[in-house]
Amino acid sequence: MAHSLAAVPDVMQPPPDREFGAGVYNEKVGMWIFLGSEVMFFTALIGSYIILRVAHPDAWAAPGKMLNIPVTAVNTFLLICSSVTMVKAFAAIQDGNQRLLLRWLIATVLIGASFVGVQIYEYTHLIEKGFIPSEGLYGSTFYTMTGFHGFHVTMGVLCMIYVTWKAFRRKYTAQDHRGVEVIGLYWHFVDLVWIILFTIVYLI
Amino acid sequence: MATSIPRTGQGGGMAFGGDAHAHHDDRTFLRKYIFSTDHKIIGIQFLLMSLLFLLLGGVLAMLMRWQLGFPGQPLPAGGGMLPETMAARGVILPEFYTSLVTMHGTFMVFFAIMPLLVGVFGNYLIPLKIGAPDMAFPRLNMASFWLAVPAGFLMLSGFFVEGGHAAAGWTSYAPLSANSEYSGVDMGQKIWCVSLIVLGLSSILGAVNYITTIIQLRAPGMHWFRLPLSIWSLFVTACLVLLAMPVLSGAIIMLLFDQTIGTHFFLPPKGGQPLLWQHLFWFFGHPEVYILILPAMGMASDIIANGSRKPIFGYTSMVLAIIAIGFLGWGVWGHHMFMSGMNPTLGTTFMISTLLISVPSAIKVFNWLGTMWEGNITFHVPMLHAIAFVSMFVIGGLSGVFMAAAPVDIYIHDTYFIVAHLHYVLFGGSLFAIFAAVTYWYPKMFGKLMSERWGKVHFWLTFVFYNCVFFPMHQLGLQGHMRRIYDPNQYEYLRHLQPLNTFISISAFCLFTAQIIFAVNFISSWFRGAPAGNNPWLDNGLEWTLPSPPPHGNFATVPTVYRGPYEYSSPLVEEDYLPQDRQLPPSPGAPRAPARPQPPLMPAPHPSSPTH
Amino acid sequence: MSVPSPAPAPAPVRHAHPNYVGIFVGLALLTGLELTVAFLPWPKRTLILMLVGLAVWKALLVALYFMHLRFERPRLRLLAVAPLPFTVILVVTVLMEHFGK
Amino acid sequence: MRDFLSWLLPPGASTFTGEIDWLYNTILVITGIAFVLVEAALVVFLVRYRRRPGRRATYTHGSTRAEVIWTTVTALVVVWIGLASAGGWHRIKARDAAPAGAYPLLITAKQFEWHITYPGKDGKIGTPDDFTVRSQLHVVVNRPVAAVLESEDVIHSFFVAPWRIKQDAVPGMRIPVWFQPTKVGTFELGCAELCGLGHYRMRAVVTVHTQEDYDRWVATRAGAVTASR
Ligand code: HEA
Ligand code: HEA
Ligand code: CUA
Ligand SMILES: [Cu+2]
Repeated sequence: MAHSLAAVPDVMQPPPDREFGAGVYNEKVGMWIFLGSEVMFFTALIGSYIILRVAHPDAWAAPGKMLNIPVTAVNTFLLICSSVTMVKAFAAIQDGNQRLLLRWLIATVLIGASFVGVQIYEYTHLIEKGFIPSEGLYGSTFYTMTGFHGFHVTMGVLCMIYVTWKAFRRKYTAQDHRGVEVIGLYWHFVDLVWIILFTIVYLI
Repeated sequence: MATSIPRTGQGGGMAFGGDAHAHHDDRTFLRKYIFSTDHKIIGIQFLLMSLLFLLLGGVLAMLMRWQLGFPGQPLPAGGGMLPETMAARGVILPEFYTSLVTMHGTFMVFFAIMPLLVGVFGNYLIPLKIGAPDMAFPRLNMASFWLAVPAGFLMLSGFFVEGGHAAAGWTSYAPLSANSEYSGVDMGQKIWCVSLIVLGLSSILGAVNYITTIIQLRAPGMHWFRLPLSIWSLFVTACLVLLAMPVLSGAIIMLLFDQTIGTHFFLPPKGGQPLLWQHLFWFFGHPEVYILILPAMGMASDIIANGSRKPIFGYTSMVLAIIAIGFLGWGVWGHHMFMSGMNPTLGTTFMISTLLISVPSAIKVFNWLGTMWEGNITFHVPMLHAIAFVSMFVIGGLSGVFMAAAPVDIYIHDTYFIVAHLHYVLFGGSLFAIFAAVTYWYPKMFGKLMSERWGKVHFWLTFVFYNCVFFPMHQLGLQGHMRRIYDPNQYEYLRHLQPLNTFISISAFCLFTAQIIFAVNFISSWFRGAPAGNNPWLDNGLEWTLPSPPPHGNFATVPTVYRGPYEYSSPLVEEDYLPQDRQLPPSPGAPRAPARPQPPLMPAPHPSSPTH
Repeated sequence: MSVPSPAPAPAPVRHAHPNYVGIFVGLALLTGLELTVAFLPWPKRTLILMLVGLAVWKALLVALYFMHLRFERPRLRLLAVAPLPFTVILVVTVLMEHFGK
Repeated sequence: MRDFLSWLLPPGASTFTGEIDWLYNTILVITGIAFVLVEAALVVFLVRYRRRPGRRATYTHGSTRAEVIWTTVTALVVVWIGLASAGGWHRIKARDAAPAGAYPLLITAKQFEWHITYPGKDGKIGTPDDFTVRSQLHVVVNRPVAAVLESEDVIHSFFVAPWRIKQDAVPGMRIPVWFQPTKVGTFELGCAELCGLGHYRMRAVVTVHTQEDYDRWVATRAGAVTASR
């Protein structure tokens, strides 16, 4: 009988007894769709930045004049590292290696957290320098964009801690590691946003 | 018959997941009715919430209408209850009036019509109509509702804070909204922002859920082009919400920062741009107005086909029209900014795109007419409202064409002509469709029939008084009567319009009173309505094959779909409807059995993970 | 009648993963390149073009490999890129305010 | 009471009247026809095809021919409306639309009043003999005026109904607006953009003079110069 099969569906595949949808399991579709809305959110922030900057080019200091490039370069590097550790974790659990998964996840959490730490350090120094949100367009856009990116990283770290906890309790297997893949997508997206931000905010 | 265990994403890594059990349900009252993950309960929860806010929006409108109809006169009742900051000795104050306008618009758009269309029917109809056990992410769904409620009450709280509620219009134009020194409103303005950010999050979670569900959980045989138009429109609407809402959130966050931590996004002194706010707001705002009409169009289509006992006319073009509106809707926002000082050349392009967008709407209108043509029209209450929807939307749409022509908009922009337009599309369009939809699916939701007689009384009173209220507003606008003014008599050239304003107000009070009939009918039918049975309207949709109200988990066995939802008066059967899941004996000309899910699930052409 | 469900997925066998470390090195190098380019004494315009180019390159690497879009079905890729046109519409149109005088 | 239920625009008093009213009337006719056709068809169908015992609806899924027809017709009509509007829009609103030698004015809006700065004798804004008047707009009949709109606080909107002109005044922007009155008399200038609790009373008196009594008015004003800005 069909239902004996349906009873143990391959959860990493589209729902079995349904029309063929996106061809992957629901959580993955959902995350990609959610990322769509995230794209639009950052478009509002980054777009406003571009528009304001084009209108008032002189309101921005030259690269390195105000912002501390070396520190953020390190931070960028950190985020890239966390991305690769994340994807390594995913690869590990694809092979059903739970211990490796746990290790890579912990690494990701730590690196992600340190990114936030560095950003807080950067903020405090900038504020000491008198570079504050109310300083002008420069400050307004800078803190809003990087701040909300940092907020996303923080959220990511929190979810990641939850996933790590589940990994620690051996909830993920080669057959079902949806949580790992889905949080990974989010994490890489946040990394991707930073890649854009780093260029347009710090280097241009 | 294979019973399938509904497997809508059992506990993913994140907050996703949650499992619906089709077998007997043993949930506590709290999990069943309050923190339920059942899309049907959540839909009904949304219904009650948004009807309450609709009522509130109506009350605010009545207060406005009193001031406009009887300027400077103390409120006939309850005026004493209002604090001095709102009404001095019962006479509404200018600052309170601006809050009234703002909050009337805000509540109606964000907390009444939007949740009514998307929250209620998105939730209730999608899984039932596509043959799914529940939403793809039931717990996310619950979260979305329990974010909307606090947002609503937060917005409500604004009335009771120091300095009164937000008073910069529902469009909250900066700098008025950005700097409390200009508006005299501080806390209220911030509450407006925070509340809408929360609501935005709620709607986005909802949209993710709807889109995923429609893509992933369609029952076998429910191809894209067998989906009911209500589902199609809800799908496109969800996409609009998904992409438009975050832009509003982003803009509002910047506005909030301008108000609180002194940023300069929209404040000119240090280079901020008031027009940037308008661009961001309307980039969200125009898709938003289509969010407010598309589901209405879709559900009206379902009901008109049913009422006419005839297949919908031009199903494919209806679908394409929905999609076209969904896309074009992103390229027209500038038509709200013709007078804003925006680059005039930009104005020309926006004018053309705006005019073009009326074509898909035209297609829909004509197809509705085509559906009724040579039909066998039953005038049940939902059908009456659906017909009113068509005729009133046409008026609203056509008045839109006047403003789309930029030179004419020079004159009518920000006059009551706009107010007339927006009420013809939002009340005459959306709200009539909502009345239609509520009365249509009420039996399914509560298992009881609403009173047809009182339904008809409510319909006719609403229809007549509605036109008495909003049609003359066109004339007001043509005489140059501006929007959002507390007392038109300040202007000599508007004084002679006072009688018309008074007439409008009196009609408005009657209109409001007529709504009490609906409220009473709605509530009393819940208790002493006649049992509905499975399929009171003899409809083809999958939801009507279920008992009313449907059990938790909906379908005991996954239904198989053999045809589109509009097979009324089909020659294949002697009764005049043919449910989507009825299998006919293979006779010549009979629609063939559904194709098996294609392409075959396993093995996937591309493995969905980098394994090869 | 019911649509036959697929057989349960075969237990995953050992398989090659894309060279993630390679991608990582690539990203790091590109970042280094950006850092040097940013301070070259060239006209601002060319710098911006180069930097944006590099950023897009890195973004693509992340999307295609780390988010493994490269291995997904076309329909999922479509889902992923769907919002992009709208971002362009918004930014470009509003920029017209300043250019299209 | 008379012009209550009229569908026509009230009498105009500027050179824009012709263009805008013509366009308005044309659209009124077009949409009027569309409206009558649609609603009439609706009513006829509702009556003719109402449910009657023994009747059965015709089973049809539509007609491509009909759809193509009404789609193209509508498309053509709206595109035509667009083309018909584009010219006028440009003539009225284009940044450089004001005719050469138009009389300059500076109109500054602030909560909740209009400050109009006049060029004085030399006919130039920004010279010492400018003078600013509160909530009074004086212009010469049949003489084009090229005003610049400014705002000191929030967005306001310059609206003179009989002139068919409306333009927002945005803080941080200097927006050109031009018009040419064709009728002598007094009118009202209103604010059409919500600008705060005093929005409803942000009005000014508009006086359209003949050239000579405008000069007379300027003379009386030029004596008592109210400090300009
Ligand atoms: C449900 C919401 C909804 C809908 C569907 C629409 C639909 C349309 N709207 Fe409307 N609009 C609003 C809600 C809506 N609007 C709101 C709330 C505002 C005010 C915002 C504020 O400032 O507060 C507004 C304001 C508004 C403006 C700005 C006015 C101003 O502020 O100066 C404009 C200008 O172009 C406009 C145009 C249109 C057009 C062209 C359509 C078209 O989509 C209409 C298309 C439909 C038809 C044309 C009718 C059917 C067609 C036929 C019967 C065929 C024959 C037709 C022809 C030959 C033309 N609308
Ligand atoms: C869908 C949206 C919607 C709806 C339904 C309405 C309904 C009404 N509006 Fe609306 N209005 C707007 C949206 C809406 N409005 C918007 C967006 C604006 C612009 C705001 C701005 O300028 O910023 C506006 C502005 C506006 C103005 C202009 C104010 C000004 O510019 O100064 C006026 C003036 O008369 C007005 C009047 C009315 C009236 C009399 C109603 C009447 O129809 C109200 C009748 C009463 C009801 C519809 C409630 C009935 C209740 C139920 C049916 C619930 C039953 C209850 C239970 C079962 C529990 N509105
Ligand atoms: Cu100034 Cu309204
Ligand atoms: Cu619009």
